[in-house]
Amino acid sequence: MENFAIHIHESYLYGLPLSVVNLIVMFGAAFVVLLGFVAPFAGLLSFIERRIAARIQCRIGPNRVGPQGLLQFLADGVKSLFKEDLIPKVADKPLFIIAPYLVFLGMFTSFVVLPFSSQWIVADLNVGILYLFATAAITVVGLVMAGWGSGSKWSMLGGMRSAAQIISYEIPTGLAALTAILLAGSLSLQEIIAAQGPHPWQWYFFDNPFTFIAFFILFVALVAEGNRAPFDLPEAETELVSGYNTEYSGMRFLFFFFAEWAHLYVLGAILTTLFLGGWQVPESLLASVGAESIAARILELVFFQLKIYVLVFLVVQLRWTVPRVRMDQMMDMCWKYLVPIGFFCVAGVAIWMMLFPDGVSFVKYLLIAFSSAMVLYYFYKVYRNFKDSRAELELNPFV
Amino acid sequence: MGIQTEEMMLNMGPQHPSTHGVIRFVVKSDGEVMTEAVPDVGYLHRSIEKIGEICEYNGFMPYTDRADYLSAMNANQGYAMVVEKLLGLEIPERAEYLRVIAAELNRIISHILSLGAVAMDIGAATPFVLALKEREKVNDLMEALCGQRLTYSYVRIGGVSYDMPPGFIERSLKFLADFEPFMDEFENLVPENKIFIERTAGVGVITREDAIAYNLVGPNLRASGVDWDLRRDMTYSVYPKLQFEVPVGVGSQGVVGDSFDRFIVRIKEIKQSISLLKQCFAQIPEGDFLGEIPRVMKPAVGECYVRTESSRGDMGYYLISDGSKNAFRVRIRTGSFTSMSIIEKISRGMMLADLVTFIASLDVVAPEIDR
Amino acid sequence: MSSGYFNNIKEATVSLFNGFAITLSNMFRKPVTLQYPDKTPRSVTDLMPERSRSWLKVEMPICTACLNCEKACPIDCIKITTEKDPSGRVMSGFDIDMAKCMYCGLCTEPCPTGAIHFIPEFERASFSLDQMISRFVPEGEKVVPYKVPKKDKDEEKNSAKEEAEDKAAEAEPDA
Amino acid sequence: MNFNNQVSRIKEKFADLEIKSEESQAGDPYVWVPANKITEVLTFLRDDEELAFDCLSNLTGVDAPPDDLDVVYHMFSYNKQHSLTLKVRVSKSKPDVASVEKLYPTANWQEREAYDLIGVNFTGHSDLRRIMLPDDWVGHPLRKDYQEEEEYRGIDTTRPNLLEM
Repeated sequence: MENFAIHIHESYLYGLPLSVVNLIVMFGAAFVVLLGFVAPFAGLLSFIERRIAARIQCRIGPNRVGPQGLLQFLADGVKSLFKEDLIPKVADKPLFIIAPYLVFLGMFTSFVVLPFSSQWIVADLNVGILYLFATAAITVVGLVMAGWGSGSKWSMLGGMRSAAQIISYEIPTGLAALTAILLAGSLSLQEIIAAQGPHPWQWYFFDNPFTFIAFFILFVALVAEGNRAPFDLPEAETELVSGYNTEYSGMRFLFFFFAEWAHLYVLGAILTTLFLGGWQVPESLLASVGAESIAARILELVFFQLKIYVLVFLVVQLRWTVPRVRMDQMMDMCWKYLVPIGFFCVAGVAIWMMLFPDGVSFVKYLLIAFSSAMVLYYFYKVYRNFKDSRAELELNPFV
Repeated sequence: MGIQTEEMMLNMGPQHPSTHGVIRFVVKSDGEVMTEAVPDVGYLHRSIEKIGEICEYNGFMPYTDRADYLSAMNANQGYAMVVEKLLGLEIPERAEYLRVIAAELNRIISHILSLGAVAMDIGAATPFVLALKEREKVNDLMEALCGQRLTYSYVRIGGVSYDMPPGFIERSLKFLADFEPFMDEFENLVPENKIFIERTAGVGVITREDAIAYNLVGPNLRASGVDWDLRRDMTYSVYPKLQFEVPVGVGSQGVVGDSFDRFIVRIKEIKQSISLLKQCFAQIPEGDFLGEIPRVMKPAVGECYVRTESSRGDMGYYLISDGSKNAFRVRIRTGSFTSMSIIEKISRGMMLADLVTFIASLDVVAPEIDR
Repeated sequence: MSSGYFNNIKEATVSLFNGFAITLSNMFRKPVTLQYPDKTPRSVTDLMPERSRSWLKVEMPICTACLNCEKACPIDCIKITTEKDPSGRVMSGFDIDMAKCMYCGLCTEPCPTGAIHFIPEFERASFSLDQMISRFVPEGEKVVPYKVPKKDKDEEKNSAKEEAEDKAAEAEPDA
Repeated sequence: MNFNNQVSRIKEKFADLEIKSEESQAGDPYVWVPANKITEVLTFLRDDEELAFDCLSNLTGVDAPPDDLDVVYHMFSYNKQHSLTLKVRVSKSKPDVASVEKLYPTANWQEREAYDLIGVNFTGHSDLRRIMLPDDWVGHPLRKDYQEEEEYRGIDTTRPNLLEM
């Protein structure tokens, strides 16, 4: 970034002091990132989610704006921009105004450390995973602020719920992530990925039974942390109207949703990085396009994205499959199930590493076989359900 | 302990996503746990009973649709029965069968919507949409039968307004054949889900004694373990000729009379309705669909109270005639009204999320409460 | 106690698995959305069943001005005005307030000729209540009521209806 | 148990009361009970083993012009599967009837409705407020002599008839 600023300074804006140019470049970059990366990206995810939800419910979903409704998010974004920005009279104005940006900030600073390919990463921090969890926790401040600042009772309940929820679920998240960290021996995301391999038996997911379980714990905990259904209690629409964002409108409202969809992506990225081998591409494939070429990087990016989108799909499907849990049940689930099992997994991995420093390939293949069998059985069930019920609606059968 | 907490008053409704219409609950809560939820109704009061005193007997029929718009057919049937009893009319058997067919189709519509709404209030949107999808098919059948999708006004005093359109039986049977696998799928998706069970089992338990004392009716009463169905025990129309079971709540996941039981009882009732419909289609005789009715309806002086099993249970029509063309007094006693009155008692000490479950599981319809 | 603990995990997993199988199978099904109004296979009006109670229409050439429909209407949304004319009794107005109408169909039943009936058309929303009034007698004109020809008493009803239909068919192009 | 048996059983118990049964020309028969004794009669109906009316199916008020009001109780028994209609008559000038809310909790709301729409005053009711209409509504709409106010809080209560314009 600094080099870029110096470059700009030297070539175009020689008359200005360097610090001002730096500032301009920083704002410019933020603007470009926001408009060119975040908005289309969150928008695209929103489109995907809406289409998946629609198809699950035998509907079509948005299909009018652009080809197959792909540009629907632009229309929604523009609409939100033009909406009246309402601030309730009783609201705590500064808090009310800052809150959405804080939530947004918390989610998008995580993108800094996400490894999109072996070289495409903004900053390969040596405490990457810690940084990820730390920034994700900033959102809770924003949510509580939004809840309190709105001056509405429903919002306050929502804010309180989200605080309790996110803080609790930090613990199982950390514990489950610890299993991968133990195996890799590093907190840096690039190193964790490098420690795994492109093939499933090299992934930490299938490394041993404990990481296998830890993956699911991390999955559940991250879903809960992102306030996604079935853990969307802070915005439970049938109970709290809309929770912490009840009083928001227009662009501020949209920022909450940016954050939600961004979290969806970050969730996939974390899981992929820690357990599914990240951007790893098989050597042979890499060699065929030239290991150092830009094509290889793109290939890595594609692999990374594919894994993420499979996980995103599962999270979206989860949302449209199960009912919401209750507050006490959610706490029960965290403290009675996820945390103890998380500890068990960490201890298990540690012992496993002591006993079998090189891993046990038999166990790996067994786990892979088990997972494949489950997936096959799953698709068999899907097929049978599909066959079983004839869901076609005939438009007025009497004509 | 040491920390002072303050009770918070929440106004849930009249516009709230989980009230399904305009009902208001004044909720006093301490954080997530409520101390009290007092229902406040009347936002949809349209004086249907007063209108009944102004309209002629036939002219009141469309208003009974509006009294309970989710099971208009059952409401129609009850009103027709009370007037017929006062007039001393005999109605043709085919008309009786047509009424029962319409009423049972309507029961399916009403129950499937209620099931979807429970799932929706608990947070699962998909079952609701899937339920509506099935409801749409029945709506199509109803539209072909009587020309409307919601407010049917199909039943007339002395019979029904139309005969079945050609091909109605085949279409209905085809729908029922498709509907049964859907119900299995629905059961797999919702009541067998662990989260759903956790959310409903043991929530909003209404004991047998309370259910009778508060005069709960229909599925809510049966879920509390009272084996009582007007169609079987105070039989009317052609129900004595039909074979069906009356599902009763057994507390399979929690306690008898909890929200889960109410949900399951409705699912079982839908299955019974399917079997009833099949029997009706097999038995329906040829004949008139509208009997001989007097040109001007002037029942003798007297009064009558007729109860029928509507989707939301025992719907009572109390009619007083003074011998003129209009009724002297019409009173509609509905299931939702008494269901609402029990909420204040049961909801003490519940969690906020459970109140939503509880209200949804009672299947109250706002216009039916207020009339 | 401990068995309940693991049982809970098992039940949750199994039910989640089943639920996922159902929702995914739904994704492969054909959507049932009807993209009203522009992308329907046929015009929606064509898809309405014959009995559909959507919009009231009166065939003035066969209206007998018997006022049965006006009497049957529970909310008085039909208003027929008749006058004495040298040629006999004529209708100077037949107005239906469709904004008030509740589509119960009680007016169509006592009609001796079937002049008042529903048509399967529903796209008649408008921005003002005045436009919702259907006036079947044009302003200033008078319509002579249709007289059912006297015939054999048993046949009367049927033939009257048939004849009325014929006449309605003839009158259609003018209307 | 049929109607006549029910009536004779009640008469046995309350020999000194004016209990008249009345069979209308069409429809259901009913029993008149003096207004001041309704609680005793209902207590007996509920607790008596033969009658065992455990459910108050319907409670409503009926205007009886010119200057009386009736309260109608439709009793029902889940055990014995029989029903009975009781009626109470009070004058409009002093429409006091004892509340039966303690015997049948469902009467709570039904009495509130009767109070709201007909104007029967249920003495001893725990929470006798209007239920359907706003608290500041004038009059009881289901009375035959009820005159609707021209407007309620500045809102017209009638809409001009478009057909007559």
